[in-house]
Amino acid sequence: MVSPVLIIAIGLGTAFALGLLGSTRKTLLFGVTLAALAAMATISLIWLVALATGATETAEIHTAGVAPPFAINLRVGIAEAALLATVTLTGLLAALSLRAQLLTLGRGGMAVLLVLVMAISGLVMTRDLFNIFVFIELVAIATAGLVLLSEDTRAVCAGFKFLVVSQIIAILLLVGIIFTYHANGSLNIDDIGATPVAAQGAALAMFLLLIALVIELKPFPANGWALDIYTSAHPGFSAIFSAATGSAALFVVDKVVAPAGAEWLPLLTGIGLLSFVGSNVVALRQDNDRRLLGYSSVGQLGLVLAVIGQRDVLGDAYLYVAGGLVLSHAVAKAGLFWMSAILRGRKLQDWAAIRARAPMVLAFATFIAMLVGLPPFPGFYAKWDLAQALVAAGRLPVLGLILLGVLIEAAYLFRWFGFAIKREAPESGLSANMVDCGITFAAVAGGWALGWIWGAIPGQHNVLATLPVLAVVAFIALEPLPAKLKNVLAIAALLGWFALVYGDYDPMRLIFAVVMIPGGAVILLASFSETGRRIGFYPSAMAMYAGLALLLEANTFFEFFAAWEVMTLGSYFLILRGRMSEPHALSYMLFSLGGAFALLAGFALASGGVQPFALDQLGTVTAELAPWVFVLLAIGFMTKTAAMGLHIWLPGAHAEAETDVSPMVSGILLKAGLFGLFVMLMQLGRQSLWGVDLTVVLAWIGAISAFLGAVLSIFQEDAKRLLAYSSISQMGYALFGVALMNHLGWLLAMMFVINHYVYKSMLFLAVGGVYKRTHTKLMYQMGGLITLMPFTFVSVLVGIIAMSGVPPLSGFGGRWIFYNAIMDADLRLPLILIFMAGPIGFLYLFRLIHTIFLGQLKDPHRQLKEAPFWLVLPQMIFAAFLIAFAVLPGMALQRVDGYIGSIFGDQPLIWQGRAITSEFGYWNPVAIMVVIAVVFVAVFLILIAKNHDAQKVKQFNIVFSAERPYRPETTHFAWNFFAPYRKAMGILETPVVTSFWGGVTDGVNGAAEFTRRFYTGNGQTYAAHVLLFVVAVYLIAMGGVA
Amino acid sequence: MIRKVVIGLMVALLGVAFWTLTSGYVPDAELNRTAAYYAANAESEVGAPNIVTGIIVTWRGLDTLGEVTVLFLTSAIIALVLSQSKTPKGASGAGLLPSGELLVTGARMLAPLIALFGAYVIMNGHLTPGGGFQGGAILASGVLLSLLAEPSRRFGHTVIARIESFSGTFYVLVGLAGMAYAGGFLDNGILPLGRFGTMLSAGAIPLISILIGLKVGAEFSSILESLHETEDA
Amino acid sequence: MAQIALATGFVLILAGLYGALTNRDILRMIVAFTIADTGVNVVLVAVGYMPGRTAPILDAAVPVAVASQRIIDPVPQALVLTAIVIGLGITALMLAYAYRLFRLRHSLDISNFTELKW
Amino acid sequence: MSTLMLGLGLVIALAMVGAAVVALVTRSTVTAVLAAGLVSLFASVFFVVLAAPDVAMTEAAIGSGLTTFLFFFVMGRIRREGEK
Repeated sequence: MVSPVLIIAIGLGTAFALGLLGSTRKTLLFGVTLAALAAMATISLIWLVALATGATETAEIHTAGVAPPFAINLRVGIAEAALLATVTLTGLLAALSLRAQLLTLGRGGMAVLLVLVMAISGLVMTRDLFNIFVFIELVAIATAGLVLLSEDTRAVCAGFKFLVVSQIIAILLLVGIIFTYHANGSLNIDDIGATPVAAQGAALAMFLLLIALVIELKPFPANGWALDIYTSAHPGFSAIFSAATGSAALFVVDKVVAPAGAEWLPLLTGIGLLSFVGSNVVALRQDNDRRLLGYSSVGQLGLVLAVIGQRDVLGDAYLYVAGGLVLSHAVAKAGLFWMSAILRGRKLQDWAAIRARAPMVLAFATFIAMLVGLPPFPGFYAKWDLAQALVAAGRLPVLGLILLGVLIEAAYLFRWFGFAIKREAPESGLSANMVDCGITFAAVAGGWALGWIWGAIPGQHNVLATLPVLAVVAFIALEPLPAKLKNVLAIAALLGWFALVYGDYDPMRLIFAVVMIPGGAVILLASFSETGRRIGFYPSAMAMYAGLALLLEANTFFEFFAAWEVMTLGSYFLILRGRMSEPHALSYMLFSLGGAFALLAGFALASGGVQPFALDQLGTVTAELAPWVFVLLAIGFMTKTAAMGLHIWLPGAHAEAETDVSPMVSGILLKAGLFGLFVMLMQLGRQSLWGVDLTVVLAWIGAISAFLGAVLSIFQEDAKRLLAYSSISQMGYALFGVALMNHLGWLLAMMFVINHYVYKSMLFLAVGGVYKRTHTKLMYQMGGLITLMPFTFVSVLVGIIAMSGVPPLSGFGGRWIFYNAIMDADLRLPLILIFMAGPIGFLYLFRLIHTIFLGQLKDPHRQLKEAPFWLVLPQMIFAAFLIAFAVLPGMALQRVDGYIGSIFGDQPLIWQGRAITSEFGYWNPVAIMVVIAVVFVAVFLILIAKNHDAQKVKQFNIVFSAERPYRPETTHFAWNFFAPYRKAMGILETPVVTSFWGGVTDGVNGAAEFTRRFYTGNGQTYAAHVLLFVVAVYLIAMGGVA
Repeated sequence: MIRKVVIGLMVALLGVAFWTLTSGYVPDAELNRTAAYYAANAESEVGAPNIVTGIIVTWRGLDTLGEVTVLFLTSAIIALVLSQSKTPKGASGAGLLPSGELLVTGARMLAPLIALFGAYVIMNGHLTPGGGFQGGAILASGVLLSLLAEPSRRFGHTVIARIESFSGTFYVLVGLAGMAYAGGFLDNGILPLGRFGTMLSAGAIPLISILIGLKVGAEFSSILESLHETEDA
Repeated sequence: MAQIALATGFVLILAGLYGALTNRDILRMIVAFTIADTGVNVVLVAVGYMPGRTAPILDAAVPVAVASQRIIDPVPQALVLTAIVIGLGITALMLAYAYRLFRLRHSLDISNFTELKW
Repeated sequence: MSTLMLGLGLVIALAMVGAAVVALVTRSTVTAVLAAGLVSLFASVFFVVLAAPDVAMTEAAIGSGLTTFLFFFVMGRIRREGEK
């Protein structure tokens, strides 16, 4: 094994020796520089591999042939080796990124870069306090030098501001070091830790030392100086500044705080949390990409600092958590900075230029997912373990603040991603070349590799190693294939997976599985209507299905949560594909993440830090915690089912999605929330908090959702929006059923799982088909399509009959069970709401068929054809199924009924032949079908007989009698169709919830705008901020520590 | 004004912290364990009577290597900073001292003496106060003097750069030799310790001192020249 | 003695910091920082000082055998040497920056260099 | 420790603080630089008193000597630049 000292020696020796090579042969100089960096990286990697595989022990390297504390010593353990590898590799890639500048400036610039990488490596390895100071100064000076490589003249100002603050740090650091030395008689970190100190002033000295090191981490708000560097420096260098310097500075804090003692940890936690949340809030208002990355970097450093503050409770998981966060941050941030070198524009919107290049989009998505901590990246595993440890230690506020910070960070990162996908791409916004792209993709590869490694560590569940997720990766690789071929493969994959697993499921899971997996395959039939390659669709869709598949497979909390996040990520990308869906996809993501965090907290609370924790142990939670677990999980699941109050993401997300995506996210994805509720209630049962039965609360929320969803739906002019609101209403029914906590209620909910999937998918496909032909979703622009699109008409007709719950279709079965269920329950008041939702539902459904298919055909639509075959086919399958299900509900429900019976220990329904009997009456679907069919045929015949009495009317024979109408839509009789009801029910339409969430958004943005005024740009003011920060922390800390 | 008051207040609060340190400060009665070790082993381990030199060259040699690197960085960066901007033509120098005949002659006479003195300080660094830094600074002041005296005369950039690179590289190599032939990186034991208290003793310390002196002198000279130069660098 | 030196050093540090944060002229800021640096050096040396002892140089007057009773702590002195040189490096760098900034705007007022903000 | 040494230390300390105050309050930058150099010079004397001859040599050569000249060189450059 080569000695790690060689990393320092090679870096330094090469930097010095460059002068011997002459200054004219710049290519040679650059080659030597790269070779040296590569050698340093190789040594680091050799050590990393050796330490990770256990081939070697942690190395203690003595200099001067004397043991510490009398001479400086270095250490290389697994953490050091990982950081060294990060630092040197970042340096190597950054040198490539900076190649143009380095070649222009010659050996000076290259030497500075080499020394910088050497110094950061030294900072990682050294165990001596004063040596830390020397390396910090080297890093600071080299930073001030490399900042000048930027073409941006503002970088000069930034460099000076940086130097001013470096001076202050140096002063504090030196005073701290010398008094620590005085108190301990040693400069060696381990030695200081080993000897107990009683000397006066030791705590204060330690404070000065720590605060100086913390300021190196650019804590909010004393960090204006660092942000200017991010903004103005060359991105190749910013990558080092963020990824390498930042990580090393964190490690130094970690090193020093170990001997300093646990009493300093709360202080670090506080500073870290303030920095994390504060920086992220300010970042919300940024529109310069690099400055935004700067704020994000600063925030991430704060997060890890807060994690360092938790080392006392993290125990063995400390390295895993902190390392996962640090490496995710380093790789993602370096990658994003290198990407920004490829982009010409500096506005966030200018990143739309990457849209034309699918690999770039993949890279961007990878980096963002890494930063936010989504699977399969290390940050995700780290977040999970961190949450477990924090909850186990009772540090809920810390967890809460961290999750809040992550949510805010997700807000601006995903908004940015939305810009990249949806905004207008600037002309020639990319200056892509092989090298810059290569560097970026090296970071992408690093990110995925880290994801694999973090999952593969013993005791973890490797998300990447599961079959569904591997399928997603395969679909990423298959992107160049034509869409039709990929569609065949996707359907095959879904059906194959179902064939593999269906035997293992209990009847309830099986129902969900059928809806989600083969159900998804049926909807995918509609995707055959798409042509071209449809880049991005299949990986996203398969990620969503993979998440759903894994959700059903999940046995432990972790598996469940990982599946949940995979599903969320995939569905976000799917929704974002819609033409106008940018804001809606963002709000979907934020609500989903917020809900997921509620789940995370709930799971952590339930398991109390014990891992792995099986899902069916949920029932063993202590009575004290159970209601809180119930609340958190319920909130998480209800965000997915879009219960009233948490619903505002749904209408836009579902309505603006693509034709074949709407049924997926509506018909299938919403069921994931229901599945979660089932799992939860099955284990936890009824819980009450402060004397309130929580299931009753759920029932109320369900009833209100059912009612208000329906009310909002009737006033929609956009057909897809109408269906979206209807989904809220329908999920409300299901939620109500589940919350009844009795046999029939659950059966009702199961019925809704099936029914809602079928008719909502069908209706969305039908409306999507109409949209494809008419290019509008606004109902008042349509009419009379019945003759042109008869198949679509049939499916809408069948759909609304099924949905409105009138006989003979399966919706009636739902109603029938439903009425039985509520007779069993003792909730009378929400019943009224639920009852009223029924007729209101009929109002909006009526509009759907009446406005689109009946009435006058519009002029632009005269040449329309039926919807494409591939859109009609699944609709016909659904229609056939609905009729069959109406006749024979037993085929699916009887087994579930038995299963639910085994849970509740009763059997209120008696299945006899074709008829079902309850204590309140009986239902014979076949008989009803026959009766209805007879009545229908009779009425139909009468109508045909009287048809000759009807008179044809020209379309515009009355409307244009006077002047030209100012707003053309007002001339359509169906516009604002339910205006009379508005008078009565308009008050229910007041967007209270939307205003509330809007207020939250405005408030946070206002805070961001206010806070960022703090950054005046004056270097002296920034220095004053630093001093103010030190003094403020001093006053706080001396109150707590000394 | 408010700004000054606020900053004054903050500085005063920091002063309170410092006051705590001062008022609670008790000088050690005995050398602490680190210092005691150095005192006891200066002869046997590094062979240098000047313990400070022994510490900076050997025991804390990594610091010193870093410190030399700080100067190297600074001079490289200053050259970069100034090479990006063209210097105006015109009178040069600080303009404080007239570069008269007397000064020129004096400088020419003094320069060798200063160089000799610098060499002495460097070579005796392990015996008496002084060493590589101090000697290097003295060497640089010789360069400074001749810059002041003869602003138009320019030292060969290449010569300084060569000295700078050579001494730096060699320093690192000596350090590596310590790893190969003695106890570790920068161990001075690669050469025999010799007789305690003589010029050629203390192992590689004199050698390293020379390298440090050359390096520091070259870096300082190059910084001074960069900042002083009248023409474009 | 050590207390005097400590107090002096701290006063210099505080004075330097105050000057650096209130003086808007960039050159004067740098001057103030050099004063603060000097203060730090004084503090460092003061911490190693022990009354009634001699410099850490072994010679006829201070043989090795009694060295640990006679000399003061050499470590802070070694640190200060390093700190002084590093301080000079940073000062030189700041001066070079000051020159660049002056070329940029023909001004040395720090409040004129604020186009990067928010 | 002799009272003489203590007195000497006190005088040097006061001189340093005095020079520092001059450096901070004076209007002329040249004076400020010279005063700062003086602070360093006094410091190096102080180091001798504190039994740190190595440090004293370094402070004198680097802190008060070279640094001061660096200032003057840069100020000269800036002045010429300003005259342009």
